[in-house]
Amino acid sequence: MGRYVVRRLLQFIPTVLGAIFLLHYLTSLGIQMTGNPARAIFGDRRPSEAQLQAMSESLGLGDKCLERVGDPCIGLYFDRLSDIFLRFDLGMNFTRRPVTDIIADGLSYTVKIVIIAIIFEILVGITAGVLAGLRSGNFVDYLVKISTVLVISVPVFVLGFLVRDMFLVNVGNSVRSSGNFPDWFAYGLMSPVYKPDYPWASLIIPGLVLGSISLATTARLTRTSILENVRADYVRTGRAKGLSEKRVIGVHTLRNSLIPVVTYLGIDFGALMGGAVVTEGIFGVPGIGREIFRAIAQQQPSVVVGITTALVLVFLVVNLLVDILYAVLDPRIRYD
Amino acid sequence: MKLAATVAALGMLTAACGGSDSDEGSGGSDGGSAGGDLRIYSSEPAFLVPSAGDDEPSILVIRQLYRGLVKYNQEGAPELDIAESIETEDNQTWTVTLKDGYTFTNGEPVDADAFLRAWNYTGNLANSQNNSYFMGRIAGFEDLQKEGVKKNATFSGLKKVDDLTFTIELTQPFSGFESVLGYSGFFPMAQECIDDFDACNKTPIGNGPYKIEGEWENNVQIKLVRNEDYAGEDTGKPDSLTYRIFDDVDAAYAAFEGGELDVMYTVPPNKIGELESTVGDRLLKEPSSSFTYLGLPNYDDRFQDPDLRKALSMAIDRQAIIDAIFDGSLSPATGFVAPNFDGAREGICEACEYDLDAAKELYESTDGLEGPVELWANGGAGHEEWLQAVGDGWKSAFGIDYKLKVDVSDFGQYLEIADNQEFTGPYRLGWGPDYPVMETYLAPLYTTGAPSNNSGYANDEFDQLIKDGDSADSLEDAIPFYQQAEDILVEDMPVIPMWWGLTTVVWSENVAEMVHNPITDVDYGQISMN
Amino acid sequence: MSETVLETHDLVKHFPLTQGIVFQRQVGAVKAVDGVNIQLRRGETLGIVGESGCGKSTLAKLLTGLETPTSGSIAVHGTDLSTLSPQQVRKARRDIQLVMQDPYTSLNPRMTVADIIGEPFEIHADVAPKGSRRAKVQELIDLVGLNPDHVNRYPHQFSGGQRQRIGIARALALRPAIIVCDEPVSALDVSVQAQVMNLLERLQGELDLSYIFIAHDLSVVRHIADRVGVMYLGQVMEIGSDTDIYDHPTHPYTQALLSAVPVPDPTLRGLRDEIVLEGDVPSPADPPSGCPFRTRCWKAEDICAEERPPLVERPAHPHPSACHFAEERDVVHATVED
Amino acid sequence: MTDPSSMTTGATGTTAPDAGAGADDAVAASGSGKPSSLWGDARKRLVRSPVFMLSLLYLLVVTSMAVAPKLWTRQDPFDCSISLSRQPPTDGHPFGYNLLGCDYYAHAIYGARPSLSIALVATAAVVLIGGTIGLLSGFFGGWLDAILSRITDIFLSLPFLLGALVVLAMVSARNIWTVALALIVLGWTTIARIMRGSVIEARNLDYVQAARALGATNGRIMFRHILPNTIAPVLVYATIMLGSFVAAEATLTYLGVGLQPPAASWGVMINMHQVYFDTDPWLLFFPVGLLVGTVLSFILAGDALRDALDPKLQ
Repeated sequence: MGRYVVRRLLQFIPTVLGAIFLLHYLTSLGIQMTGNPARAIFGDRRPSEAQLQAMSESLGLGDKCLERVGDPCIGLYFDRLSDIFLRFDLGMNFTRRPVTDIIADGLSYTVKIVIIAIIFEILVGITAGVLAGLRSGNFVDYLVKISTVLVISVPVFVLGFLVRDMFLVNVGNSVRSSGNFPDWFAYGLMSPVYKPDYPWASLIIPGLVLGSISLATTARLTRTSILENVRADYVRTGRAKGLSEKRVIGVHTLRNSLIPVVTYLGIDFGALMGGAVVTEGIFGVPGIGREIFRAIAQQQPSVVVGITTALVLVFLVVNLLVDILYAVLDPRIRYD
Repeated sequence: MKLAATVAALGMLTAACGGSDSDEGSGGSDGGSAGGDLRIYSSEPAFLVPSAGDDEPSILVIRQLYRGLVKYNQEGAPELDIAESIETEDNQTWTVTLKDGYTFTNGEPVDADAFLRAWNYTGNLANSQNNSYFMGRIAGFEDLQKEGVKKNATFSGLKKVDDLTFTIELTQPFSGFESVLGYSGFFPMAQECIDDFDACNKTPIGNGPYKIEGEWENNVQIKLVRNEDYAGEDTGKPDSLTYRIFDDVDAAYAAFEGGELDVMYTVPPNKIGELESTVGDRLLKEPSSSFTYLGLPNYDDRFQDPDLRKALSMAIDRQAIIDAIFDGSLSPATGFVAPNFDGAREGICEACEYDLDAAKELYESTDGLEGPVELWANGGAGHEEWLQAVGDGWKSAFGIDYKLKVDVSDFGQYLEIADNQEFTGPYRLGWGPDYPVMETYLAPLYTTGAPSNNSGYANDEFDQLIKDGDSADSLEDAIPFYQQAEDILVEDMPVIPMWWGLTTVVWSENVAEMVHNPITDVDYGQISMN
Repeated sequence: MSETVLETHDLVKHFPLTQGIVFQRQVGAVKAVDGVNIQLRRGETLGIVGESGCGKSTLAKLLTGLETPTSGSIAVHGTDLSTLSPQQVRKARRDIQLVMQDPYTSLNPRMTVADIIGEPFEIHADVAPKGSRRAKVQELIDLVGLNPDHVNRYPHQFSGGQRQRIGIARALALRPAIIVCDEPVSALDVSVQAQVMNLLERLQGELDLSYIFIAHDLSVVRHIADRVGVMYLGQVMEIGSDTDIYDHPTHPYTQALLSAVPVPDPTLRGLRDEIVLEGDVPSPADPPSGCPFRTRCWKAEDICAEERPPLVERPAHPHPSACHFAEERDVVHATVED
Repeated sequence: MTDPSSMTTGATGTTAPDAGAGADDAVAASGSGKPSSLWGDARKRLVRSPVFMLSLLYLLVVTSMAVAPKLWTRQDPFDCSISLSRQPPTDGHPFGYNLLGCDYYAHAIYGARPSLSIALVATAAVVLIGGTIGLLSGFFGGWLDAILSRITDIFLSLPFLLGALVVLAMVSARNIWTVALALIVLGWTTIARIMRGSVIEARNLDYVQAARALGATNGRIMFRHILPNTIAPVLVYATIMLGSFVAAEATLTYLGVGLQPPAASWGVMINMHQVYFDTDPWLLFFPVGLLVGTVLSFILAGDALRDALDPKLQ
């Protein structure tokens, strides 16, 4: 197991370096094709050559390779790498805020709503999937199937709007004015936007909205997996030797069915961090998603590369944990 | 990012809008905020340091943290603040004397050095401060903006006389300079702030009625508390100001509706209609100074004829577009200077009135245009709709087809196209004033070769009138010159003025008295609460 | 004695075992085939028997070119394949075709019977001109006894035996001299087994084929083979005519194998000389030194650990046997002691 | 948003559908003359599935809008009058007018084309690119697989939406091709993974070995033997992907980096009118309805296809 973890960690190196290069190349190409993003800082007032140059230098956009379309800016790439890994310096954004600070501040919010989303998927998605799988073909099954597919089809920003404006504002206001509810509920959980006073409660609903997209997939995957497993020989054997239904389902079927679901949740972690861009905007969550969205729009290469690298690392570590979790779920898997 | 500076307009007085509690709509108040904490909508400021903050959200915080030589009264006129006196003989050399007793929150005195060091720092290219542009009139600016300038280089035009006195020499006489000094870019800075810019940006060291509590929680909130050591008279009224930061204005509006905010400056346009019925008089609407125009490429042969330019302008039904697309949240332009600026004259631009028949007639007298006309805007910024409406109007009036060129969504790239005069048809651009003098709408946009003259318009007579105005004895004397210059624009129509923005503020029942300054917008520190 | 059509010389196939976190280094090898010398004569059937994992299938893959040997050589009609250009090898390979074990998986489910049987002609376009292919396919279908109307059907519409006939027809398409049958009947019902075996025998006569017939079932091999080789841990332990092997086995391993064949006559059960081997088959990654069988052999002595017994004919035993102590012992024929 | 990668493992559950599709001897005995194939069987099952047929019908309707909008409306979607802005539905204008006073029904019809084109172009390219990479990677293994798998890992580790945003920031221009490009750059990995898995499974199957023994070239083995037997799970996933790309276009447009007016995609329509949800909900209702219907149909059709091709359910 130790060897396996070490090997996986070593495999991170090319993936992370590759991801950084990819982002570096795309952002550089963007600047090469659309021009110096520092120009936008001056707005309607045309800056002098010297002013633009000074601003570019101070933002790390001074390299001449950024003017040659197609130049991979290898020198800049290695500068970036040595800054990141040797000096732990991810550069600054256009308002001279260190990217490390941005990540330190924003990542916790994003990870929080992603965790809420994942817990939601696990609790509700897996339960729904198990129910549908065990009662395959009956009403519950169809209900789960139809509702999940419907949720999948509605764009998350439409869902987010409805939840925020209809539920949290309108229903929320009557909850708040009734005075019958505790503050954490009325002013925290039911707050239409993130609220610093209730750092967890006010993130629950955004987390649920974020999780709702993948909820459907989790449920469907669990259902399929359960269906496959209830037909497996070992389940029949278990029944035949007189194990209680609870034990057959709870221990044997579920444990084996969860393996693909767990893989999916690992990969989904990455998708959710990306999807948070939308949810964070709708619910005013000061997470990393909005920050990177702005950085992409304004072409701030340091921020894009820095934040995405952080997200990639989180994604890789989560998936490593998922793989280790495999060993717990499936004793056949041995890592060496 | 909103980049245009906001030193807003002179004119309409808007004070003391009392809040009544007769209205429903904005929910119950959060436990125990009344009287103490004012919760304010803000988007993320760029900087909390005067030398760098040039965007609206930054300035709205900086103005509570810092005070400068001059402030604006409710008529929009400059009034002395920290300055004891500001005197000049020739509009070129100005002598400033400071009031004694002001200090920064770290104990440093607010003296002549505090101003000079701030301006030298701002104007020096090596520091890349966003407000350096505003230092451009001070003598020696050119030298400070040369490549390779030393970090400690200073303006040749700034001289300290004693601890509380200094002189400013301008490159050219400018009668409106005192007004300019009220802009937050001219506020003083402590030495500690210049020594560690980043720390000062995170935990500002100010000299204003409020000081920061804790530090700037980026993207979350900025909490200010009353500065008990503030020497000025206009001490803060609320115990604390909490700027809650939102990235998305719709999310902020949901927060306001849910009772999370007390003041919301800038309401999403489509909500204005709804607000009028729900909050009644807790809503303020007034024309702002932000100017949107449709530039015409004067450098292009097809757009050389002023009559054609006028005809195009007359075929645009501004009011209908505003009503349909902006829920009436803008006011149609009838001149080239914001209507609330001193010297502005309503309705001087006849060609800005919608008149289909006159437009057709005038158009017939010209060579006309060959379609499709390419209409430019930076993409993804919400200009596509109204530009289409403009094109639809021309299509029905003149029968010329149009094509939207909105595929440049990178604003920097769009501005570069503007800089290089590469627009192939009418293009959308905006303008915000730099200081409350009508000249700010004229000189930068239309003088020959000016930095923001993207249309390539050139008229010697116009240039001379601007110069005459700048060197007039006083602002009052200058205005006639500026007005004559504007008359030339009305005749030549180098760009098509579209509309002026609308300032909208809505507040909750927690607010007893709203205070809005025509130039600096909402003065959060002077708001009284229930 | 007729000509030798296929011959291997010290044929070896090792699969490397690697270890390492970043740079994989070789730490050993699975010795699947470890020095095999066989000859196949024209018109002959050479049976190869052995337990599973002894290297039979790898041998089949080496012979049909699915694996490349680690060392040693394969000669077809006296020509060493390793001396030929790739183009020539491709041509020479036509002469050796393969019939696979599982008729359910060896036919592409997306192709019709005609496509499957005709595929060899498409691969080796020079064998049959385009126009003649259809007729040739029909001919092959006739030859293996399938209904010619079924050419446009898909494999899943056939029974196992029929599918194996399709597999055989495919192998025959290029008119090979040699067919390697890798357990061709082990996946079939016993009644169907016989039909397929009979078909193979009939085809051998009609087409002058030579077979390498690999099986783990000794009785099947005895039925069809002219000569039999016994494999253990990648090596041939004993080789000889079917009577040599079945009636006069000299290698202890062969004797043990034969003694395990079930006796059909219940009255004779328990009467014959049964040899029960102790222990498991050693790992082919770490085979014993000297004679690979010594760890389970009741005759083993010190020399067995030191010296690998060559596969040679020994005095008094006219067929080759790789045992230092080769000695005949009848384990098949039960003797009723009365 | 509905992220294509959110369906990742959903489709991988389907293995090479032929494994164990073995018929009993009884099958051969019944001598009905008609040949039947796996796809043939699947077709029969699909025709009997009401969900699939309804989805297909809906998709045909939407496709006909995209291909021949004039079949559905005579109105010119760009014949607008600002004075009619946001007028509610009336006779002859069943969807009312949009913000610019254009006929909203015509917009909805014409909006099908960009929405579907992007999804179709992106899916086709993703299947082609991801399929090729997965095929090469799975078939040849070794160092090629190592390199391609690492590259796949890199793209897979980037959050889908963020990656698409970066690509779109790079090109600046916003049209069907650039939006599709962003979806392609980030979308191919899943297909590559599915394909690679199936190919590795198929590579060692007996019939592939048999072809190899016959002397078949790599190309022949890949295209004649491996591809036909591995394409099914890819196609199932591609169907679902079509749906999620339709939704992804809307999401990118919502974020301001998708198509821009005057292009009339459903995403643009939703984006332009979402703020009027309180006052004029129908402006949102129609494009969202069409969009949800399309996404739903693609997903349900993909589901039905998967069930029809799944040997375990037969």
